[in-house]
Amino acid sequence: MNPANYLVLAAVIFTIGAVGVLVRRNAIVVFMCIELMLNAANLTLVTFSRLRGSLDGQVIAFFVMVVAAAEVVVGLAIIVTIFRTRRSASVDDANLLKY
Amino acid sequence: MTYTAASGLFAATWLLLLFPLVGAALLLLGGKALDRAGYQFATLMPIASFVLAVVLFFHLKSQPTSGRAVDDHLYSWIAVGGFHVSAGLLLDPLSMIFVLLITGVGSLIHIYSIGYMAHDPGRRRFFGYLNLFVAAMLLLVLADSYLGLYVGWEGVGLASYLLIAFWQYKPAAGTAAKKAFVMNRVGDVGLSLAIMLMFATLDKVDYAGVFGGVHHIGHADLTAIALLLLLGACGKSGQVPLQGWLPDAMEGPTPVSALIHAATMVTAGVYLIARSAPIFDLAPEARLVVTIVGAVTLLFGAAVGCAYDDIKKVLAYSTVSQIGYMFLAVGLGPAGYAIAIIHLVAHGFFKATMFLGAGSVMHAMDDQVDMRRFGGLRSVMPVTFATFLMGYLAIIGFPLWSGFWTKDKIIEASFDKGGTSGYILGICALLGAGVTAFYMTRLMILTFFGKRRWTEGVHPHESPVSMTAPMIVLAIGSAVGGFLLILNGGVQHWLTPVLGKSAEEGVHTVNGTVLTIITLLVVAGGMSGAYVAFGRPTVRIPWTPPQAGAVVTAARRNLYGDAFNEAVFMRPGQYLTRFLVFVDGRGVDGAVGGLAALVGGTSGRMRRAQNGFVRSYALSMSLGAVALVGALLLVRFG
Amino acid sequence: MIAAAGVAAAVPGQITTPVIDYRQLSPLLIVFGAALLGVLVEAFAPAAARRLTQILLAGTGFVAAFVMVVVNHSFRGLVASRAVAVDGPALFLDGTILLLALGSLLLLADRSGGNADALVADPAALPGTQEASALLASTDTVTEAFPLMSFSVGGMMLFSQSNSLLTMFVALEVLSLPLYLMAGLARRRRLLSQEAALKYFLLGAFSSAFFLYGLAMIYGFAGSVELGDIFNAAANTSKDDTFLFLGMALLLVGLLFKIGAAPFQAWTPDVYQGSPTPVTAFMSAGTKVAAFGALLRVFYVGFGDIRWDWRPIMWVVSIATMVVGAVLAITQQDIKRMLAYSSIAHAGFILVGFTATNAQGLAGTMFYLLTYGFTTIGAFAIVGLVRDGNGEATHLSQWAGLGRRAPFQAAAFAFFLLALAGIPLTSGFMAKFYVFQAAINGGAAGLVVVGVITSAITAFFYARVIVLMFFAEPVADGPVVAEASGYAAGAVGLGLAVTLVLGIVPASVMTLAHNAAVFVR
Amino acid sequence: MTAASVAAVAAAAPITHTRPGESAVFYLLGAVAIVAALGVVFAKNAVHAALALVGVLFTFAVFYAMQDAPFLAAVQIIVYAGAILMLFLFVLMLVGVDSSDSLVETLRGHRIATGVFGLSFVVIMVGAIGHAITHASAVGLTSANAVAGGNVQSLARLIFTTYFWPFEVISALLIVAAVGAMVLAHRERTDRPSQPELMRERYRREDLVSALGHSAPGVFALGDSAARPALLPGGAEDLDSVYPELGGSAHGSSAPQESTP
Repeated sequence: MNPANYLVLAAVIFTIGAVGVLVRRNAIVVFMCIELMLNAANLTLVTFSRLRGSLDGQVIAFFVMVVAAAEVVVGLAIIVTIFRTRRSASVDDANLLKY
Repeated sequence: MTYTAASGLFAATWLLLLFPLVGAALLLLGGKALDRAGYQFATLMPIASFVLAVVLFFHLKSQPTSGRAVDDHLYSWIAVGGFHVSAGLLLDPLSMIFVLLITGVGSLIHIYSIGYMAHDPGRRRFFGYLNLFVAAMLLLVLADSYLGLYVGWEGVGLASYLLIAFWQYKPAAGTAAKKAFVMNRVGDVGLSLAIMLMFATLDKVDYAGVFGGVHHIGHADLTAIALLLLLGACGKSGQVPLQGWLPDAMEGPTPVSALIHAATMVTAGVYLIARSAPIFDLAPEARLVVTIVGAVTLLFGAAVGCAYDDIKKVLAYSTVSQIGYMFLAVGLGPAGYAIAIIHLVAHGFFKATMFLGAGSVMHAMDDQVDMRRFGGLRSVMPVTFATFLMGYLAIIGFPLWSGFWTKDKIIEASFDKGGTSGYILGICALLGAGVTAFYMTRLMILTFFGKRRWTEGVHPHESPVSMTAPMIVLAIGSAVGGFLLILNGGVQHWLTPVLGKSAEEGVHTVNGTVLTIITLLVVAGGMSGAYVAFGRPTVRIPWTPPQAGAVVTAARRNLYGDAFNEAVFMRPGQYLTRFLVFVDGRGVDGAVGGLAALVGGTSGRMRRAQNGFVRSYALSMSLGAVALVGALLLVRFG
Repeated sequence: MIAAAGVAAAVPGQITTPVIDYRQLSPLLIVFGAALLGVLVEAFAPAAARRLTQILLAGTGFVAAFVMVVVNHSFRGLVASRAVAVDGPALFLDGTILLLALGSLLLLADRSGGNADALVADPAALPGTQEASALLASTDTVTEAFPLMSFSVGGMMLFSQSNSLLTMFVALEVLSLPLYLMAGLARRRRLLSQEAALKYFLLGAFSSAFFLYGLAMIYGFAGSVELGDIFNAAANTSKDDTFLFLGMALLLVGLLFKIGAAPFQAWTPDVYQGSPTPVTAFMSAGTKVAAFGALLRVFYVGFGDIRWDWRPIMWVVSIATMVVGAVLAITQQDIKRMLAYSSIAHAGFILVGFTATNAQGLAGTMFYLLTYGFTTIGAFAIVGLVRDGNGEATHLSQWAGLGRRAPFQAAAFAFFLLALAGIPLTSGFMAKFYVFQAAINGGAAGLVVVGVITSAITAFFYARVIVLMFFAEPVADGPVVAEASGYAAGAVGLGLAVTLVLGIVPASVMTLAHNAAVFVR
Repeated sequence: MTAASVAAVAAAAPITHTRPGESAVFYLLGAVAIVAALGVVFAKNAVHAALALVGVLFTFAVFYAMQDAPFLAAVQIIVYAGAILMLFLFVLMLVGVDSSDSLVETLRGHRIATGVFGLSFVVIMVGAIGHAITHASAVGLTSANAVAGGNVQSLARLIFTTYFWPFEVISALLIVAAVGAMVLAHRERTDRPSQPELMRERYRREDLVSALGHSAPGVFALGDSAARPALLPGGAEDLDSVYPELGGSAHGSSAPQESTP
């Protein structure tokens, strides 16, 4: 197997995540799909790290995990707030702002 | 090309601008405290500028011819790397004439407005805007670079916009202001692109640099610059196809119509082309376009002027038409620049006279503008009548009045252009003179002669002195101005350093005397046509304009003897006029309106895409991402 | 540099401490330090004293950081293990961001027309309940917003001066997360505000995922995420550069999202409308500067050698952005939304300068960002003052006849609109002229034509608002214009002063931008 | 890249093919990962989606381990699956597990456009990546890891030298996250009345005054406790005001009361 095949897998997962963002309505699931995309990017980084023989990719992936953690905290806080107000976590329900 | 640096008295050139600017700032920012006395102060400002301008004029005149272009450098406006524009003022014979005209006529109109706006609650604001306008207009003509000119250009646009919409309670005023704004923006696009193009080709936008480097610009670029400048000029001067806003702009107070839409701002386009003479000299194709625009506009304006009953609208179309004459003249190149400027100055006088006269009439008639409801005002308002008469005789080119000296020159120069185009242009100009005589005579007859057709409860009276005095001054100007201007070829010689030597007294295509006689005959024809149609004692002017059917009925009843006349001359003329009015209203406005509607409609439709759903937004982003990736890969592998 | 430290420290397990250039990093350190102190203030200061302390702390931080930017003005180089670039554009944009942050801080602290500011008293209170309505008049406020803002400012500064894509990614998050939070803190219209926060967050996270994936691709291409290495790798044509192009496109998604360029502009109007007005001002001014700083740096430094490949794409993006912004603004009925679309159109105009890809374009872009930032802060300051019983009166119909109710405020707003329209004697004109000029010199005359035409269109809807304010009858129960407090008056005054001065005597600042327009690599 | 790393790269023989074991695991877990990712997207119940995400995270951890990234594999499981996903599940529970999505699409044309996007994006990306990696070979991390004596050590060295600045800045991010969660979720009750205020309020309400036919316990007493008897107008303690269970006297007052009937 070509060691770069991981990249193809990552691209597929990234696309699945992006599609998930577009089709799901539950904000939390949408957010999980974004996590899928971040993970796909991480897999790409780790693979490139191995292909290029430098550890920078792994370091970056590590940073991404920390960033993702912070983002999750903020994101979930926002989602919980809006859920408490609307009793709904559907992103489609939040469309007062338009046109 | 270089200009002498300003020293001595010339270093005070910037004060010309400062006076009205201070007035505007004080009145607009000063608040209610200045409601009482502010307007008097504001009136003093253009007068101060005028006095200074006269002093500067004589000082300039005392200089040797080569030293008559003085550059008053103010400060370094933009200076980065290879990008230098200085803010400066250029006082030369051309700008001097404009400064005198603007401050002179401007002062008179300020004085007139004291009476006219005496009871308006927004008087302070009005005078503030007037001052602002004068300042911007002075900057327009005094700037020493295209960028500075552009600043003034936008400034007068803004001031004119504020003044047109001044009577905010009139919905038409708002619409007219908006229309003026939009059409002017179309012109501004042309001007700003022209400036950008100059910079791109020459790295300079100041007059000295641009005119010094025109020879290095490729012909195509030069023509493009000239045509873009023309587009700008058309927008500001109400030339076809951007003429639509000017008649509508009459919704503003009458002094505004006089100041902006007759005497000064609308001539900015002529100034722009004359100022850009070195560019146009090298772009004959562009000049041809200028003449065509001028000829079409002069006929168009004159023809449409025959159709309206609104006294200010008629005067507005006559303005469009007269500026068409000036465009025609400047389009002729060195032969015509000076003539155009002379006509411009003369026009400033007589058109201001007539607008102020119209304002005086409206003032007396409770703001009535329909000429069908005037009539017989001659005896009630003798001063207004007398001054208006001066303006009238001037515009139709009655012998010895100013139009006679200036308009004839343009007709002559058009024929002198030579070739078929010369004949076509000349005949157009000649025809225009006849139509002008027709509609202006009609206006005179309907307003001042005949029976009184006033609406109930109107008691016309002569206007106060503050209004009549400026009218008298201007009327004198209209009467003798033309002659003074061409006396000894004074203005032409004066302008030669700026505009080049005009082909004076060369070989004429048509003998001068013969042409004068022909012109007079055409004018007389127009006058008598109007008399026959409206002036004879038997003619009854109905309150409502006759419809197509009504014309026939009216003709059956009153005009049996003129059946031939009507069939041959009146009816086709009426149809043509009606067609042109249609084109003016639906065609051009329709095009502009249609464009606006198209943009608006697109906007309304595109707006629906902003549907408030986060997932739709994410979808558009995703598709954008695909497009970006695809496009870049295409660049890479394509 | 991957193994640089390793070579130096021969003994495994030992690390040579990296050099920390405190002086060059001091603006960032000061701003982050102020933010940290702000968090401590939240924890330990008594409730009554917090607000003023926070304002002073943040303000002092911004001023001190600005002073340090000025002190460092002549420094050029890469610091913090080459993670941060300190060069002309970085210093210029840092200074701009700090000044804009100061203006936004004034708005955030503003309590015109009462004791309540624009931020909610208790974000957790349920909208619509009695408690929430009782809180409307409360003098309480989310004082945490001030440290959050400082964090965001730090992120913005770092975003525009990151020399490595990783630093840029972290900075992107540092600048964004506080903004997501702050978008949801409006005192009134809580539902709209929360919705804005949710939308901004989801779309922002979505776009940063693209950015990250792009980063990964670039890393795969160059083996490093440092811009200089990327430049070298891109210049070395023997490599297969598929990953470079993939990465460039994906990075663009993230950057253009932050800028608000089409087709990634959809969030802008919704978020601008829903957020508290001071926050809207802050994000429209600050984020734009930071995001353009980052875009310029990545594309001029990292991808500078292959500019002929990405330029055509940026042409299209720029045109689309100008057209979408200008055309859609025409039919807007809400003043904040209209300003949002106007900000999209301006993003397009700035992209014209960016697409010029010459030094003049760089300088023009920086100058434009400065002028636009101050004008927009001033405009939003006025928007925040116009109120009715339900808070800010942002519907356009309510602005009818405002010129008679509040002549000065209306005149100031009109002036800002004229500046946005690019009328001469305002900074907006000079800025537009500068970038368009650069674009013509850079061979993008077509863009300029579109730019001039679209700015004529934009002038139309700005004029519409002016007409409405001055030439329309006031509505019967129209909004009142709150008496501006010192803070709001300061913000408006700052906006007016900069807009006017840079319109009349722009030379000095232009020269500053011109001299600063060189990146270090 | 510096000379040192270039040298290191040159030293190691490039890997053009993975070991057969790795290939097998890759194809197996790759399929699992895709299925699980699809599960995240299409599971009707949000909790199922979360569990599917756990599956993806675990397969990724294995991939990291296989690609010489043992540290990341551990972090992936501990931080991602352990902490981040728990946060997700926690919020899901808070929001209500039963709030499952309806799978009917309400936006017109959305699903088709999404399909177009998904297909075109995956085709372009996979196509481009496939094109680029046809002849890819991996340098491998043996030499890079060896620099500081192991994967974790080398990572640490990088983090604390080359990447120290983003590392520092990330602390700001974590603080923002903590502050943000507090701002949105924490309710500070600054308006809660104090104990004495409550007591005064209680006494002001007349019905309480006579609840026992006496002053309420604690009222006018020397302390707030219900066990301290009220004071009579003369200053003596009114033992009847305290419940017997708390040490007061039984019913039947010994002293006349002035309280209103």
